[in-house]
Amino acid sequence: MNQSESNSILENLASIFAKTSNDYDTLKIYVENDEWVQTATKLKEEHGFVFFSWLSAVDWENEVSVGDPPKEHVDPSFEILCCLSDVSDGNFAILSTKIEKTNPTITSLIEVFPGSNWHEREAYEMFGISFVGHPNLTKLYLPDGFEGNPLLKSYELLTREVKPWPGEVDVEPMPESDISSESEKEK
Amino acid sequence: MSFGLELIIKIATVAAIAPAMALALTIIEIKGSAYMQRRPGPLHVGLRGFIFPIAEVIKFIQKEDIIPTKADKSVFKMAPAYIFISVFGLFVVIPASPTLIVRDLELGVFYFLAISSLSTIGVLTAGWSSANKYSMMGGLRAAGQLIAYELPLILAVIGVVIQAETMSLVGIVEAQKELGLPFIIAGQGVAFLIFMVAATAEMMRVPFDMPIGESELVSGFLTEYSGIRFLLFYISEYINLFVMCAIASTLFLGGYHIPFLPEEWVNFYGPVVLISKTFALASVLILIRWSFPRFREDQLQNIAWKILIPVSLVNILVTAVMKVVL
Amino acid sequence: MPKFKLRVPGFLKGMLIVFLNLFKKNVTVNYPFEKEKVTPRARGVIALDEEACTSCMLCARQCPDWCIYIEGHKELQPPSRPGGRERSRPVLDRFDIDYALCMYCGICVEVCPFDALFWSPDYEYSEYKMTNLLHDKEKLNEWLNTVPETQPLES
Amino acid sequence: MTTTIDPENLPFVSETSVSVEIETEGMILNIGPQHPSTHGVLRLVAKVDGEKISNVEPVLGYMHRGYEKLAEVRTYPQITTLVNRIDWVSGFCNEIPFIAATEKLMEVEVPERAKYIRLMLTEMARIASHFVFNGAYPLEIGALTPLFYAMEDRERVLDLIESVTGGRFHPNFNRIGGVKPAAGAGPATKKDIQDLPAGFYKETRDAMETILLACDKFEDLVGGNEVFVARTKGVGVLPPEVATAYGVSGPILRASGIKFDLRTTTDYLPYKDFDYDIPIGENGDCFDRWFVRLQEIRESAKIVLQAIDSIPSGPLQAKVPKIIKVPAGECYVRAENPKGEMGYHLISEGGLGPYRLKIRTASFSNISVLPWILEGVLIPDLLAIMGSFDFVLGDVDR
Repeated sequence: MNQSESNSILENLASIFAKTSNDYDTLKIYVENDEWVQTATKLKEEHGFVFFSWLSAVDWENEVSVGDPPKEHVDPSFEILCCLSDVSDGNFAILSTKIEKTNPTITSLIEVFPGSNWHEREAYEMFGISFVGHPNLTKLYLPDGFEGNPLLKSYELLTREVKPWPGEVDVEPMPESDISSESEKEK
Repeated sequence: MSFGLELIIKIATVAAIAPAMALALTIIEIKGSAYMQRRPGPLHVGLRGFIFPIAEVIKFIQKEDIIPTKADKSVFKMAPAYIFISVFGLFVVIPASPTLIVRDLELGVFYFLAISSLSTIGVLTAGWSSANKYSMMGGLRAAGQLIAYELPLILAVIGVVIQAETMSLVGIVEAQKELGLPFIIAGQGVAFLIFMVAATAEMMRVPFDMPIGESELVSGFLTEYSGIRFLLFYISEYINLFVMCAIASTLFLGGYHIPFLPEEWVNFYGPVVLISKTFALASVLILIRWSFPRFREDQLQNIAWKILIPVSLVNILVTAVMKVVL
Repeated sequence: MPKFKLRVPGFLKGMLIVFLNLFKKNVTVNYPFEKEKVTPRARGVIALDEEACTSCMLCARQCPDWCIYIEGHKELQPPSRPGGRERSRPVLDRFDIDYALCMYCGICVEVCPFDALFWSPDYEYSEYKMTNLLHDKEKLNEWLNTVPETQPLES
Repeated sequence: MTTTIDPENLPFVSETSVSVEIETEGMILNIGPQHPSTHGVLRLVAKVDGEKISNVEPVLGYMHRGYEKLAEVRTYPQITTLVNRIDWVSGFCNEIPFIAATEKLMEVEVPERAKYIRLMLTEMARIASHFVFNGAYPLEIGALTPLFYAMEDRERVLDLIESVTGGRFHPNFNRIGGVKPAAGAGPATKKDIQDLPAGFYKETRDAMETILLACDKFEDLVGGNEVFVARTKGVGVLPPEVATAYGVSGPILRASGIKFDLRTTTDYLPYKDFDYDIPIGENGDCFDRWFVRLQEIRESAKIVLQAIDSIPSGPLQAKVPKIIKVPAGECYVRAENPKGEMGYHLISEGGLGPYRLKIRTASFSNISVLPWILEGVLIPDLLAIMGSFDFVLGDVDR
């Protein structure tokens, strides 16, 4: 987004809210999870952020069974992101709040944005976050008999475990010993 | 010749002509629609695809004839028969020339209208008995549509009957011969349009093919049919197309009569003229089929009740007044 | 009521368009008998140049679908200059690409540092059984001669 | 509940309104995953009363491939090949926001020529995607021939894309830092850096001319047809505030009267150098949604023509390390996909692959408004409205 041109709106947004960060043209507003709904309504009414873009979550974990772990230590928690945008010149802001993993619940945005219905159901089935006040919090994508929350970092990808990685096989060393030491180095 | 022998000969000719005409129309429809869509249509069947309908008939005959378990067996089996009978019955009154006709009934038009409404029963029973939600909806839609379009069909024909003062189809053609002009020009143009619109709806062709709406009802009341039963439906659809166009050309375009040809040879050029007029009308219907979307249910009924029927009543009024005045 | 202006009713124009198309030439290609000209850059199949391959395993590691299986060993090569030391040269034993898994992304062709893998626009190699889609290096070598030369470029 | 008629002042018989509610219990009609017009494997459980639908509950997940989980186990180049399979009808447009997000995090400056080529191929993919809609939508309503004309014009555009990138649906032509530099990375091929094939400009100009003619033909064949207008005018009206509340974006939002196109606010593609206008509809019904997409084809064809005349020459890819490691950071980039707003929220922790990649697809939000809009609608209209939403199941289920 060429936020630099229309940064007047974003400037006063940054001033109003306590903790915001605006690097790589992405305005992020950090919110406590009990003000989650009020901030959304405030953005919607006062600042014209009427477009509900998306809502999702991030599973911050240190030891991960999939991909590579975060660089510096991070306290394990869920970060819920909700992106709102206005429909005039395309500014958007991402609301973010952190909830612990012990009881992952947060109030649902369904009254402010009816569109968040499916996004919350997806976050519920993928991360196990329950949204208070959601009309029918059931599985959206996954079949009914499916247990576990796939997008958690602790949930491994079965196919990658079962099949050996073809890149594992290496060029066997030469039968004579002296050459083999040199090929070990160059691998 | 005894009556029995004559009857057998006539039935044999009708039994030969009807499927032949249906196959010819199928060829026009399939190859014509293919070229309209700039694709060659069936090619590898033989003669570059032109014997495709015969291949299709054989294909359907040797296909397995599935009857759904929950279906209402007896009704399911009988359904195609009703449509086939009603469509074959119409051949009785089509005159290929003053003598070349199965039976020149005095009430030819009345007979034609009565028999053509028989197919509604076939469609309804087919829809109901295949125990499938989509075909039941297709059947109900078909019933609503066929009954709604019966009325404009009848009212359109009354105008012709008033102008020709006879109900027998040969008489109507003779009336057009004396008048020198086919009825479509001599006052019944509007009735011709109403007749064609109502006939398209009777045949359930686009833009009135709600009962077989492929994009919604998968294929309406035909969903559960396969094998030879589907073939009966398929063939009777095209015979119905031929018959309706034949009767339309008899009533409005002067049937087997062409003004400047000599009278004596009518037995020879009569059928050719009738068939050429019918095929012309049918190809117009085919062109309409491939360039129109489908009406919605309530729009379909609105057209029948709110537009076609009032206009046909006005047409009858005008014809009657003109009859008295002229 | 919107102003009812007299104009050719829309559906007649539509019917005219469909009717005129009746006489235009068909656009379809009758596949088994006429073949469509394939652009030289089409990504039909991956061809392998066996001599160039030093089995460095880069392509097998970068492949997202894990569908390249390579086995090789090292061999002593007679010295290029008289009196020089024998060089050990990696020799390819097995280089299979499983085309049932391959998604034609082309990462292996790009990442190969020795120009052993090339794209060729040949697309007629379908099989009756899926397991036959696992092609070994001889088959991949055959495709090498279907690889087109580099085409002229835009300015 | 029966009406009691007292005998003294017996109303005229025809005026007795029979207010006896005929007790009809609705039927659950399963417009199932296997249905001719659900654009793929979407299942609608509709409670039907006669022809009228009381409520519709879409059941998703038949096409769920778990892209966000797959993205966490792949490196950045591998994700670009994965990502253009989300909305396979417009393959090229899915890669752009992801590549732009990684380039933003890596602060890589993409050369001008690569930006122009990306823009041209995006607009061509938009034309191809809108032609699929142009062909398939009249099919929903019953007209059979427009599909063949639409596919014929679309082949022209796909052949052009294939002559440049090598793939028709999944071009996989974008690299981080620019466009695919060469057929191979080896010493032999390094010399002949690949660029647009010879004769590409002339072919594209002819193709765009024929496409502009095809649009007028479609306007007469489909838009002019009174039956099509009767079936789509005033059907499925989507008011603007409901559209924004549900996050409906793209041609559907513009058809509801909101002039909002992400192309005007993108900074990683040079849309500012071209003049094109953004078509909007008045009352947001199916006809407007169809007409907005038809005009967008014309605008895209104009953009491609202007892009050909003003394309600069120069390198195709910026200096990018061989093993791509994106520095830690977080960024959300969104682009104007043919179906609507497609965005990638990329969280990278400096590893070979992203820590978390949230993929915001257009059709997912576009469909979430279906239960609202399909209340009390006839079954034939259900298809007209669903068809006008032009969704692709890969986009919905990710």
